[in-house]
Amino acid sequence: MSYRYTLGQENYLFKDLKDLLAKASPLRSGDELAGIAAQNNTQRIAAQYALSELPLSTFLNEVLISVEKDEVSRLISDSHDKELFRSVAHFTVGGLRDWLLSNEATGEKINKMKMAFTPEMISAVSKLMRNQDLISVASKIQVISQFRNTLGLKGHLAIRLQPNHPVDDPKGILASTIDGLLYGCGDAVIGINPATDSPEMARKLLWLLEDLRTKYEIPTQSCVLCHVTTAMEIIKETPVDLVFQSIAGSQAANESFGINLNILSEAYEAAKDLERGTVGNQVMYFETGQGSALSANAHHGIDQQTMEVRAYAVARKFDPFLVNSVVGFIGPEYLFDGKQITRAGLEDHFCGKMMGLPMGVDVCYTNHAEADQDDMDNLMTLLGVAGCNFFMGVPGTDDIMLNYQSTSFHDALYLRNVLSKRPAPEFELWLQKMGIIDERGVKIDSQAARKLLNAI
Amino acid sequence: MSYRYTLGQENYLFKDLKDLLAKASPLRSGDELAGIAAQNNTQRIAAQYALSELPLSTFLNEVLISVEKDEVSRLISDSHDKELFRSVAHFTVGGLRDWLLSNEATGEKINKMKMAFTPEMISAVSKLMRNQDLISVASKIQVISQFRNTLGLKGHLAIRLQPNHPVDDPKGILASTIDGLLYGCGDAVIGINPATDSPEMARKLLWLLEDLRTKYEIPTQSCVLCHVTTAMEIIKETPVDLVFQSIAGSQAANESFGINLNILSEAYEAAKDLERGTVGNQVMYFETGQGSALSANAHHGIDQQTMEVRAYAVARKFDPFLVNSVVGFIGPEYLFDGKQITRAGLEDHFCGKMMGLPMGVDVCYTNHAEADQDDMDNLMTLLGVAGCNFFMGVPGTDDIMLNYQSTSFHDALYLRNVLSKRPAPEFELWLQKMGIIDERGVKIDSQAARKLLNAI
Amino acid sequence: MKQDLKLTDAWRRLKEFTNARIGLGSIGNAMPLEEVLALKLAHAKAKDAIYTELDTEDLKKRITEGLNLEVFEFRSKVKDRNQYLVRPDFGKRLGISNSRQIYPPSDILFVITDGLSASAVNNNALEVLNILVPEIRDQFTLSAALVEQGRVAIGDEVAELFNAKFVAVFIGERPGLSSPESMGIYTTFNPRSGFTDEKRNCISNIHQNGLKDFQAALILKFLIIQSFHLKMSGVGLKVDLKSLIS
Amino acid sequence: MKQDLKLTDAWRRLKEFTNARIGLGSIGNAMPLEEVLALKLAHAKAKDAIYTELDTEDLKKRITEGLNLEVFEFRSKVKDRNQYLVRPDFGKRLGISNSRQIYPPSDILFVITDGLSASAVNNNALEVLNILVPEIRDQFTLSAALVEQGRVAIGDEVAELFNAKFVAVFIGERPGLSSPESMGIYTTFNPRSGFTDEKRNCISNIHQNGLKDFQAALILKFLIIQSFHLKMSGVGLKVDLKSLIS
Ligand code: B12
Ligand code: B12
Repeated sequence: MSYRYTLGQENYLFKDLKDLLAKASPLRSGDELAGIAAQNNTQRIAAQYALSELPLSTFLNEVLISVEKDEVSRLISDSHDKELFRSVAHFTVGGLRDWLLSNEATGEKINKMKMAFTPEMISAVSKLMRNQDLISVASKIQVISQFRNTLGLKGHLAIRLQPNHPVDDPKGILASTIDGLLYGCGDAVIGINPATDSPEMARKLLWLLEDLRTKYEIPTQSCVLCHVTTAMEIIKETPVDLVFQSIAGSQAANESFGINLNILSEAYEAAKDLERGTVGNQVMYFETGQGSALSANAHHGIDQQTMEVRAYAVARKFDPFLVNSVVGFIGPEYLFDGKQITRAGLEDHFCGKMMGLPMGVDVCYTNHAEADQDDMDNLMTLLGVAGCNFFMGVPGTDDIMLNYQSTSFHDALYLRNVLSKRPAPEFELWLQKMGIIDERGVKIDSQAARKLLNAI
Repeated sequence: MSYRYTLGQENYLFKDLKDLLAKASPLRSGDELAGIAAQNNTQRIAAQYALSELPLSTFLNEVLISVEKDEVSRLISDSHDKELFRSVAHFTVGGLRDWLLSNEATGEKINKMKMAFTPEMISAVSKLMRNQDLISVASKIQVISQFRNTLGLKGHLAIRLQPNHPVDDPKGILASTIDGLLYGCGDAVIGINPATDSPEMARKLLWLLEDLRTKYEIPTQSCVLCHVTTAMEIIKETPVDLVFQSIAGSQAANESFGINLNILSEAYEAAKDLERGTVGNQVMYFETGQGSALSANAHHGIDQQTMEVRAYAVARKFDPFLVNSVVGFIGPEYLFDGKQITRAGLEDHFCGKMMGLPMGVDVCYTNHAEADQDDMDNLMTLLGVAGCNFFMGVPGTDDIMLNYQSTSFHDALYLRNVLSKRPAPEFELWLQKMGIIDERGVKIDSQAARKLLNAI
Repeated sequence: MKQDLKLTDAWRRLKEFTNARIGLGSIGNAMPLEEVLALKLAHAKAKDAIYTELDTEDLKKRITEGLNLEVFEFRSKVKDRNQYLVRPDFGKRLGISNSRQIYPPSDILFVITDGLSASAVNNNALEVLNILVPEIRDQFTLSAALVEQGRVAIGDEVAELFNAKFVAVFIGERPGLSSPESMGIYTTFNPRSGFTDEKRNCISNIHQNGLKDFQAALILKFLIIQSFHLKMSGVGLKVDLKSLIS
Repeated sequence: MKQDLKLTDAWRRLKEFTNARIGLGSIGNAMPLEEVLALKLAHAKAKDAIYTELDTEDLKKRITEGLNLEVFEFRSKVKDRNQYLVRPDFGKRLGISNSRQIYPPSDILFVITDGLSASAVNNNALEVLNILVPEIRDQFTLSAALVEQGRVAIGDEVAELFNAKFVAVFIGERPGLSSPESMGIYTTFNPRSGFTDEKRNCISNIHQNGLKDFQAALILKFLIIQSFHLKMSGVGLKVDLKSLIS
């Protein structure tokens, strides 16, 4: 179905719902690359007006990718709670935006409604929201997840410790891990991206982390971010806490990642069966990021942010412990500069929280994008205010294997300090016990903490 | 004196201290317009390295504008506390940056040192700081000012209500004022920019505000932002709370504004003598903004941010109640886009607080700049975290007389909510008494509050 | 579930008194979406206003035929709009090709220049001049100049060519969301290149919902008379509204 | 007043084990300034690496003379670096002028392309090939191609021209702050235009402080043997490090 809107003297025509969503999206290079972005600002505004007047039910009647061709569409359709939807069925997209910002819409209420919304509805409403709206609403929603500790509580902020090394040298990785722990990082997960995707290496690194964790009784979880099929190969004889996988918003895009829903299901069941969690047993760790579907030519003419939220539907199915939008990770072809990265980061976090996911954001940029540390300082602070569950902790912001800049151990100190946030409660106790921080959360340099230096 | 720095294979030469400061400045269009910006990023970094190694005393030995030619330089030199300086004399600019970020440097300590620093030292150190550094340090420093209420307390955030009208229509101004009060705005000041700079109009508007304020016993202050000489003409027979003036960082720039230090002194004394304050008697309201000196060709080859901090030295002399950097006000020739406006806003706020001033920031942009509401949402949130004393409150962000977009009454609600900030304490009590907000600070629509609607 | 936008009629009534965006209502702590979208649209339109152009043909015709004044055309050193935005220094200076001709000495020069909104002067400049010129043409010799891509200060340089004792620059103010066509008039007595703004007076916000043409003409006449009388302009000269109105 | 940067020697010793930026110390909650400046400088340099160019003359010479392989030159549809950054689709496709010639059918094609850091392949590609080629040239027919402004996927299209059964793309990875010259090798069995990445294997981080040339050659050889053996590449094929090392 096509959509029309008249703005002043001008008539605007949008071919179909995809087109309307794409044209209503804030400017970003990936949609331009796909040839679907608005041609100018006035067209964009017209699309936003038109979108604001659409009833939410439109998204049930007009699917973006047919359920025959795409298992993600099938998943979205099957998991949609039609009963629950009734209570929001009277909303237009614009009406939903207004309701979300109202005092009536508490975080709890929004969270309860999560299965009434499809990813497309959530993507649509985010396009009508200013950055402050994205922050306001997200900050109301609390999504808690548990494995060996508890993430997502208001007033808390967790960090994934990311101690990568270009040849996966165990001592190198351990050195970075210890450094990070001494900054209070690692409560979200200690997660290594292995340079080689070999089962043997994954096994070795998992044992490395397991030994450290058990020796010092660290209430956290570990992960080696190999391909899910690699993790499956070793899951029997190796201490796998969380299973990782990159996911995207269409079947074809997931296939380009070498996965499908079945593979993920198997991995999910296998990991859950290990019952390695203590306070909870949420076992999946997913990463996403705008642009990956287009990159695999698997975007079906849909704007990259809508594709991103569809990926969250995949994540949601497997009750993840962590979902991380690696927002500036790929490069300028999808998010050109600091402004686009910032906007996308706030959108992803908002949309993820709306979907009911324990969202973290990898606040980052590559050296071929137009961005710098100042942009990252801004975005991490904004996301902190928005209540983001976790950020990355990379030594000195420089990931020497993945070749990009993310938030550093120091950034974690900065954020927790200016926003008065604390680590995950179980982990905080451990940090205090180890003499790494004092009761006010201030990093101290105690004799006790130095013990950790001997772990290498 | 010239400065050299070798970075890798490359030798860099900086003609003099001005040149070094200009080249070390983060990119902005105004310095490019002046022809003094760094030619590329590497030159900029070399300048920052060189600057970081300069002893603070350099700034005492090499003046940027000679005291013979410039009364602002004279003021800076005369007001510098040589005794106090001794305790920081051993710092390089880089050392000062590190000290400011250290746990040892509490807000109180930094504040006590304020007269040891010249504007040039503070400008220099800010150039070495990332956005997060500017936020971190500023958030430590509390600068309190008082007239009929108390501004600047931690956990509080005040708003200047700005009810401008293109022909100064009293009813129009009153309507905007009432609207703003009902959003909890107006604790910093109710301040009107008059479209005409006539003494008669200023008088009329001041009485308008005085009648409203006394009738409803509003614990706040009013101001008509006419030229200081106009205020002086009417100060005898008119209820002048605060005296306003735009100021800049050199004598010549101030002359282009039709003022000098003498005129300001007279106004200051005259306004103080009225003793209209209740909890305090700080009577001056200054506005500044990067670029105004260059605009009057009165920048002496100095970068615009250093000129801005020199303006703060002028402000500091008159113990102001409010200092406001109108950061994106002039246009793209000085701050091209959202990124430059954001950086400048954070710098100005930091530098002002370092100087000991009760800083507010007019988070704003003009329609000829490359910026939009998203950029403003970001900057206001960041400055909120940094502890900015006050923002503007303009109906619907649109100043229909000054033709630019600033923060709105709604933005005030947003900020106070996501950052858990409250209005000035005296004003907060009044808002509660009037039934405008409840004890949690939430805006309510009470019968009592509607009384205010009858004020028109 | 219903949104909590509540706005009493009494509150909405405030809107009668001003075009300011008041009485918008609020949703939680936010503006209602319709207001946010309206703002975005106004932003896009205001940006368009910057790229409007001086209607020189029409202005020339109306000045020569309607007012019977000689008109001269100039252009600043600015090469295009995007340069205009970042090089105010160029907008303050005449382009080279301009300074050849001989210009008639005049007491008062009216300079009409696009500034940041050409449509502002296209729509308002002549309206003011039509009222003013008949009232002062007996006392003063008058000329008019059209300047493309000009800033306020360019009036000084143009005035020097005419040996003018007084210059009034009609210029498009930066476009606002609610007033993309607002004109300002800046006046200078004894104008000289390099003058800064303390030497000028300003009449601002001349547009449909702002200062009316006749009011602007009234104030401009006041500034002319006073400037010639006191032999100065700028901060020392205040507009005496009372005497103007009575 | 003294800054509170405290770093025990024990802590500093951690740095022995990795090039990661650890043991930096902290000042309050911040990085010491020297580290912030070092980061900025590294950022400027990494950005420079993106604009380095493929040293085609040198590479050609070393491949033909040193390895005695035929080399063919190609260029993607990308017109310049700035376009490269925003049009990966163009970087995956050959420019028109390329498809004329006749190319020798080959079992294995080595594609060397700039990617995001030409200097990465300038410095590392031949080092790997010098070790590998002598070991496999008896079993397989080999050719080499240089591609300017290429992405990984362009290897498929080039390989089709050679009817190659296996392609190994040597490409400059995006430059990192600490490794602006890092090379990746992406291998595909039975390459066809339009293939996506699940069909490929990857050897990454080949540079001075990363994977050594001989290690990369070892893994590449493993991938070649296994791909021809299993008739596939991609996620189904895992690198068996144990068998490699022993
Ligand atoms: C960017 C990137 C991605 C992006 C790619 C999208 C894009 N448009 O660029 C995203 C985020 C989608 C991604 C996903 C994955 N990646 Co990746 N990625 C990288 C990274 C950081 C840079 C690559 C680069 O610079 N390429 C050079 C440019 C010029 O070429 P390009 O044509 O533009 O880029 C193509 C390739 O990079 C390719 N690609 C990216 N990752 C991978 C991984 C594999 C196994 C393959 C075959 C291809 C591939 O995708 C791009 C588009 O076709 C490298 C690390 C590094 N230092 O190189 C890791 C890296 C290559 N990725 C890796 C992995 C494991 C993955 C995943 C398999 C993770 C997972 N468990 O799902 C997925 C799936 C990959 C797939 N099959 O599609 C590993 C590979 C390990 C190995 N030796 O096999 C690396 C080395 C990082 C790591 N150690 O974790 N990745
Ligand atoms: C931008 C601006 C400024 C900028 C000017 C710098 C710059 N480079 O643009 C700054 C912030 C420095 C400024 C300062 C002041 N301004 Co002012 N300013 C404006 C504004 C918002 C827009 C002007 C515009 O669009 N010009 C058009 C462009 C195309 O021309 P331009 O050549 O680029 O701009 C020149 C003029 O705008 C001039 N200018 C700016 N303000 C003033 C004020 C006066 C009295 C004069 C003579 C000239 C002048 O400075 C610019 C550079 O030469 C107007 C409001 C409006 N709606 O127009 C108020 C406005 C013109 N300013 C006003 C005032 C009162 C002042 C101050 C006197 C305030 C004070 N108490 O100190 C000062 C000092 C002015 C001076 N003598 O230099 C009043 C004038 C009232 C009146 N009728 O006399 C206005 C109408 C706003 C208001 N109501 O408060 N201003």
